[in-house]
Formats: sequence, C-alpha cells, structure tokens
Amino acid sequence: MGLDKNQIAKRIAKEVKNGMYVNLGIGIPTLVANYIPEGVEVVLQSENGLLGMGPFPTEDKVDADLINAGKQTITTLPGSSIFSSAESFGMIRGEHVDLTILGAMEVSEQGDIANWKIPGKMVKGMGGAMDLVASAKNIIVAMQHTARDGSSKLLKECTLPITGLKCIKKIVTDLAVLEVTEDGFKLLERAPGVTVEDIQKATEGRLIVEGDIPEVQI
Amino acid sequence: MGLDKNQIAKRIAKEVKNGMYVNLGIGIPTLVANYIPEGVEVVLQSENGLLGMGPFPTEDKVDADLINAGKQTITTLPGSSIFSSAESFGMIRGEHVDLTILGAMEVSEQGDIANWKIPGKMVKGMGGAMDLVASAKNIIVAMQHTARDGSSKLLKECTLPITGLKCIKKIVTDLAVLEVTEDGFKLLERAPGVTVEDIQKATEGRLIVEGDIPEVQI
Amino acid sequence: MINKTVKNAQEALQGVQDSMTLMLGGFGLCGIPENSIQELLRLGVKDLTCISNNAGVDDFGIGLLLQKRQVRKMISSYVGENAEFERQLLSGELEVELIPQGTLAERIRAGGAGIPAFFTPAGYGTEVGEGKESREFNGKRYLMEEWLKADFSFVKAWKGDTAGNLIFKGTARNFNPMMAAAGKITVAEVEELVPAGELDPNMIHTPGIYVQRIFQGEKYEKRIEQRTVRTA
Amino acid sequence: MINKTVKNAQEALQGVQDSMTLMLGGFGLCGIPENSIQELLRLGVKDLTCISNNAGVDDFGIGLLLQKRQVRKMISSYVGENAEFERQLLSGELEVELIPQGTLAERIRAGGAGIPAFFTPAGYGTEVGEGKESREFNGKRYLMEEWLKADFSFVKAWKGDTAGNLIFKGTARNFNPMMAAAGKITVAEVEELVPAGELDPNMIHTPGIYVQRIFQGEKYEKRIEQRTVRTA
Repeated sequence: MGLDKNQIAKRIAKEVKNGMYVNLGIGIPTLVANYIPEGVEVVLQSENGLLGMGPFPTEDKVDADLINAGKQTITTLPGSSIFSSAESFGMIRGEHVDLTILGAMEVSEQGDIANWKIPGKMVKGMGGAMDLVASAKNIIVAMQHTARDGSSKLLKECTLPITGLKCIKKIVTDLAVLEVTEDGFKLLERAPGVTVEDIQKATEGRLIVEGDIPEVQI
Repeated sequence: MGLDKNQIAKRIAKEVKNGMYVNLGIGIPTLVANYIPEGVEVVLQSENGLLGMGPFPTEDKVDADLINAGKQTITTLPGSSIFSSAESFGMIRGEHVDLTILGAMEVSEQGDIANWKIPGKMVKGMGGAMDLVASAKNIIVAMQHTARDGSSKLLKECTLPITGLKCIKKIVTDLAVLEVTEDGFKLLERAPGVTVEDIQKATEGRLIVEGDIPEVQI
Repeated sequence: MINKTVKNAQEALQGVQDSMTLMLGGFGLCGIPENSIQELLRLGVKDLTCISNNAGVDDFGIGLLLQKRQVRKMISSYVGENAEFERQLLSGELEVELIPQGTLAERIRAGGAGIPAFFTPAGYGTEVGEGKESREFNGKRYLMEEWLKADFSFVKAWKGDTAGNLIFKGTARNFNPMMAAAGKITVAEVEELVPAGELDPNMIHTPGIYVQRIFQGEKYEKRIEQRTVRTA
Repeated sequence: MINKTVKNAQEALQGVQDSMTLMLGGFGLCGIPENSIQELLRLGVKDLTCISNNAGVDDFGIGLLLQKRQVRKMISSYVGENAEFERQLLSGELEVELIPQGTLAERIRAGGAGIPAFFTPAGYGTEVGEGKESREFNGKRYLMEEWLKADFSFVKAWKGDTAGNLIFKGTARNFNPMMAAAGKITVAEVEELVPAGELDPNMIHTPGIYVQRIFQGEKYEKRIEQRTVRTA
C-alpha cells in the first residue's frame, strides 16, 4: 500500500516539462532523473557548479574533479557548462532554475518547509537548501507522509526549525499528491489502495478534498 | 617654463613601483606607460576588462575585439587576462588595483576631485571615474596647475560637481608635485624654472611649504 | 540538451514592443549586438529605455536607434562621441540617466543574480548619491544601489552552441555576460553557432540557462572607434 | 608580467599565524588545496577560523586540521561526514557558524569585490535571519548579509601561470575563484604551473591580480567521497 521511493520519483517526473532547468536534491529527488519521459528535454543543475548533469560515469571515466552536490562522481553531457558556486547560486537566486525538487521533514499548510535541523541532534548544516527554497519559482517536495512513529509530516505549523517560508507548491508522498493552496493542502491524487480517509488521518494540517480523488497514474 | 605633458607623465612614472597593478586614465595618464623605468614590472588594468595591456598593435594585428577603456586598439601580453566589466570593477572596488592615475579639472585641499561634469556643458558621463576614485588605495592626479584663464585648479573647495571625496593623495602639475595632507597641499617639488612664489600664486587652496623645495628630477 | 536556436534576428526579436526596457551589450562599439540593433531598426519599436554602457556613434550602434527617435531614455555610464545624442538631450526629446560604470555593471549583475540591492562606495558624496540611502561600514561610506533588469537583453558573443552557451572574444566580453543573465528574454547573436558538445564545458563564459534565443549573426562590421597602431 | 611564483608550500605559507582567518577552496573533497593543508598541519598554527563550504572527512582535507585541534571556528554551509568534527562541536572545543551555501558564496564574492553588504532572500524567516536586518523589495523579504574576507586564502587550480592566472577543472572550481579574490594574501597551488603566455587570456578563470603566491603542488590524492559508477 502506498508508493515506494521509486514510484514517488516516477510520479514527480511527470511534473517535469520539456525545456525546464531542474535542481534535484539528495535522496528521492535524485531518483527523478531516472524517470523523465522520452522526448522531454530537461537540464539538471547541480549547485556545486554544473548545468547539464549526466549519468554516473563508467569505471574508466571516473573523475575526482567532476562531482554533483551529493559528492557523487558524475559526467557532463554535450552542451554542459561549469561555473563557480557564486555563479551557481546567482542562477538559483535569480530564478533561472525552473523547478526544484527536494526532500523535507515537515511541510506546513502555508507551504513552509523544515528540512535542515533537528534540535538535540548534530546539525550538519543547510547546504544550499535555504537558497533553493527562498528563490525557486516552483518547488516540489518528495517525502513520506508520516514519520516512523506515525505522526504526520504535513502540519498546521512546522515544529522543526524552518528552512523557508511559504515556498512549497506541491508535495508527493507515499500516500498522495497534494497542492499547497491558500486554504491548506489540496488533495489531488491518492496512491493505489489508499483511501481519502487514510490520507485524512495521516494529515495534521488542513486537507481539502473536492470531488472524486483519482488514483496516482505512474 | 614648467613641465609639458610628457614631462608630467615622466615624473609620475617614478611613482610606479615594481609589482604594481595600475589603472591609467585617458590623456596624460596614458602617456605614463611610455616612461615606466626598465626593470619595473607593472601590470596595466583597462577597466573594460583587461589586465596586462600591451602596446598598440602593428597594422596587421589590429583587432576590433581588443580595445582599451579609451576605445583604442591595443594588444595583450604574455600573462594577460580578460574578464567582464563586473569582474573588472570588482577588482577596482575590492582594492586589488594598487595605483590609479587620472586627470582632473579641480582638486580640493581635502583631496576631493572634480573631473566629470561642467554645468551648462553637455555631460558625457562619469564612465568609471567615480568607481576608481571611490576605491583606489592610491590615486595620483595629472593636471595643469591653472585653467586657461589663469585661475587655480588646486582649490579650497571644488566648485564643479564632485567625482569623489577625500581620495586624492598626490598631484603632479606643470608647475609642481604636491601631496594632499590633512592640512592642505604640501609642496614636494617644483618644476625647473618655477619658483615657490609662482606656485603659491597659482594655488588657491592652502599650500604648505616646508624647507627647501627641490626641483623635479626627470 | 534544450535547443535555443532560432533562424535569424527576426525570429529572435519576436515580442519586442514599444516602451520596453532593453539591455544592449558592448563597450563603445566593441561587442555590440549588430544584428539585433538592425532588427530593432526594422521593427521601428519606439519609446525604448536602453541600458547600455555607451550610446554608440552617430551612424553606428545605438546611435542608429537614436537617429530614428526610437529611444526615450538611455541608462549609461558614458555617452560621448554622439552629436545626435547631444541634440536630442538638449532639446528634451531624450532622457539620460548616468551611472558610474562599476555600479552599472554590478546593478546588472545583481539583476541576474537575484540580489535586489547592494552597497558600493562609488558616487558617495556626489550628485549620484542624491536621494539614495547611504551607510557606513568599517568607517567608509557606501551608497545602496538596486538591481537592474530588462524585458529583453541583446548580447553578442564570438561562439555559441545550440544549448545557448556563449564564449566571448577579447574585450568584446565587457557587459555582455551580466546582461545575458539580467534579461527576462535574452537574445544572443554569435559569429559562429556550433552544435551542443563542441564547446568545452569548462570554458563557457555564459551558461546556456541565461539565453532564451540564439542565432548566428551576419555581416559583422565591427567598426573601430580609435584605430591606434604602432609601426613594427 | 609580475612573477608570483614561490618554490613550494613552505614558502607560500610564510606569515600564516595563530588565530588567523583562512579561506580554503573546495566542495567536499573536490578542489581542496591539499598541499597547503599539509603545510598548515606541519606549521601547527592554531586557533584558526576556517571559512570553507565543508569541513573535510575524518582523515582528509580540513578533517586533518580538526584532528590536530588547530581550528577554533568553522564557517561552512554543511559539515557532515566527520565524526571528529561532531565530537569537538558537542564538547564545545569547536565553534561552528552555518551559512546557506549561496549566501556563503556571495559573501565571499562580495569580500573580493568590495561590496560590504547585499540583500538575499535565503534564510529569511529562519534562525539564520535572527538579529539580521531584513527589508522588502518588490513585495519579497530579504536579509542583509555582509562581506567575508580572510587573512589568507588557499585555493587549488588545475593550471596556473607565473603571473598568477588560474584555470580550474570541472566542478573543482566551486568556491575557489571567489576565495582567491577575498584573501588579503592568496596562495594558489596548481597541478601544472606554466610560464606566463602559455594560457589563453580569454580562458582565464581567476586573473592573476588576485593571487599573491603560486606554486606547483605535488602528490595530489584527489580522494573521492562517493564513487558512483554505472556499468557500461
């Protein structure tokens, strides 16, 4: 029941339109690259300074001087370009990147996101997350609907330290696809085998259900 | 009597020390490049985006894509580098250029400079002058001591619109070499055949004369 | 890779309208978008605000747009060498806003990089600072300056690829890279357009993300303002 | 052309002292100044403030300086992958200031470019914005952030020439160019040092004016953090 990580990625891939520049966060977002439909030309931005991120290299092409923001060895593509971190975040801050896909610990019904810090745990840092969420024109969050203890991660207000305010537009979880509206989380699609009631139970923030909710098609 | 343009340039060239990055303004400052002593290695910055400006090209090497800030065709040198206008003024604003030499219409005894606008006349613009005077660690002005009508250009206060405040360190005119100090224009050297009285008469701002004033050696 | 190629200047300038704010690359006549300027002339769009370091000469570059009275306002650092410009300015037909060159470059860079304002020492204590907020940092006074953006940016590069990546040549680079990033729609004309993959990713001056339309220009005159030579 | 060459890391690091603020280029372990870090270890200077996007791993990069307790404070955007770091932080031996990556890059760029402060949207409404001035431009809130500078900057390039010009390779560029400009003294180590004139002036990433000392490094390990491969 519910979508697995690859299915979440596959569903998000449908949001990626031809001609987009896209920044993919670490984790599920990275998997999205595997499911971009044939014929949809997109350019992946890696915030450490690369446009046009290609697949992982074959063993003989591994280059220590060519990594992505997750520090994985990668490749370039015909038409790639490389630049400094200042230029890279100029690109992000200047809203040249069309779509950002990232993970989250919590999202509020206003579209606030928390994904960088858990009080009491070692804080590793926000990396580029605050820049990305403060600037992106369009942000989609990939996450589990609930935490391991069953508590909702779609909240009225975030309880964890905030990464950015009112910035999330869409959320794809294991249970549902939701849009963040002025009035709360609007339910767009439900995962196969998941009922509206299941989603309602797993959602602490205000859930808006209008009419029939179709199943996710992937 | 007094120094001609080339002699002013030659005198200023003595201020150029080994290892300096230097920006030369249009007019007399440009001539300074011709008199930099053998063995003194300097790099000329042209604010339209070049470090390491070389001499004018021979006829067969003229390149429309290689000009200086005075729009003259020029050449590069071994070790030159080319960059954008933003980078170029980052270099200037960030105080990486050691010495700026420029012309002036007026300098005040506080070191204010006016060199970009004459009320009532067509205003062509400040170009890079305001950036240069606001940022340079060391600025030398090359100018005539008096205007054509005989009025002094070394004033108590500038009468023309200001280019920058309290920024000029040294002035080389046809009559004298002067340092701008807290107390006014300190006379350092006089041109051959010019007396301290001549200089006093030609200087409206406070002139400080201490001890014997040697002749300019060029 | 996304393909940004358009056929020619005509296709590249679709959507340019009266009263728009345009950025035009170049320093003097060096690195100016000659083909785009010709197309602006042909289109006859008017009441333009043009952001460009200079205003061309009487019969070339932006000077041509001035002659046809297409420009309402110039935003530049230096506008000499142009008699028609002077005439229109004095008669009040043309408005001009003069900005220190480094401030102009940085305001355009800020526009592309999403920085709405920054502080610079240039112009403090001068008429450029009048009406602007100033502030002291580490004992020195600075002016607050805001970003500049454009409806269309027209830039000219030496080489470009179909993905919109650009390489400039010599000091023809100047304002072009920042303007490419600051235009809502950026049109790049290049002397040589090559397929994506032919340019070294490591040696790109302007990444393709900033360029919406690219075409190979023609008949570059590349006029020289001050031909200065030495004898061999 | 001014010659910036020094013999080796030892000569390049002359003048580095306890309690200085240092910038170190690199993203993760990619593009880090390996030779300069080794020399910092040998010198044993301590109470350092290190500005670097990351803090290395336990046994490589800045992690080595942490192990020898040479660092008093890290200014970074992300400091994971380092157990010793975590131990020192929790025990209070080490101070850390976390800055959003884009803000970090831009503050360093501002330091080199003489811009004491600028506005960015990153971090507004978060604890990063606490105690900072915020302001609205065009209906959006921004934080004011100030420049960062260093007593010494250590950068690593692929190629360099004796005039100090640098070319980086791949994503090893990252923070290196901005740091080169923001150091009072900038030390560049390069894999290959060539005579001035061998690099194309048009293809320089960091102009020599920013580099005070340059040397050819040795024994680059270039460790990979996440070796990810596909089968052919």
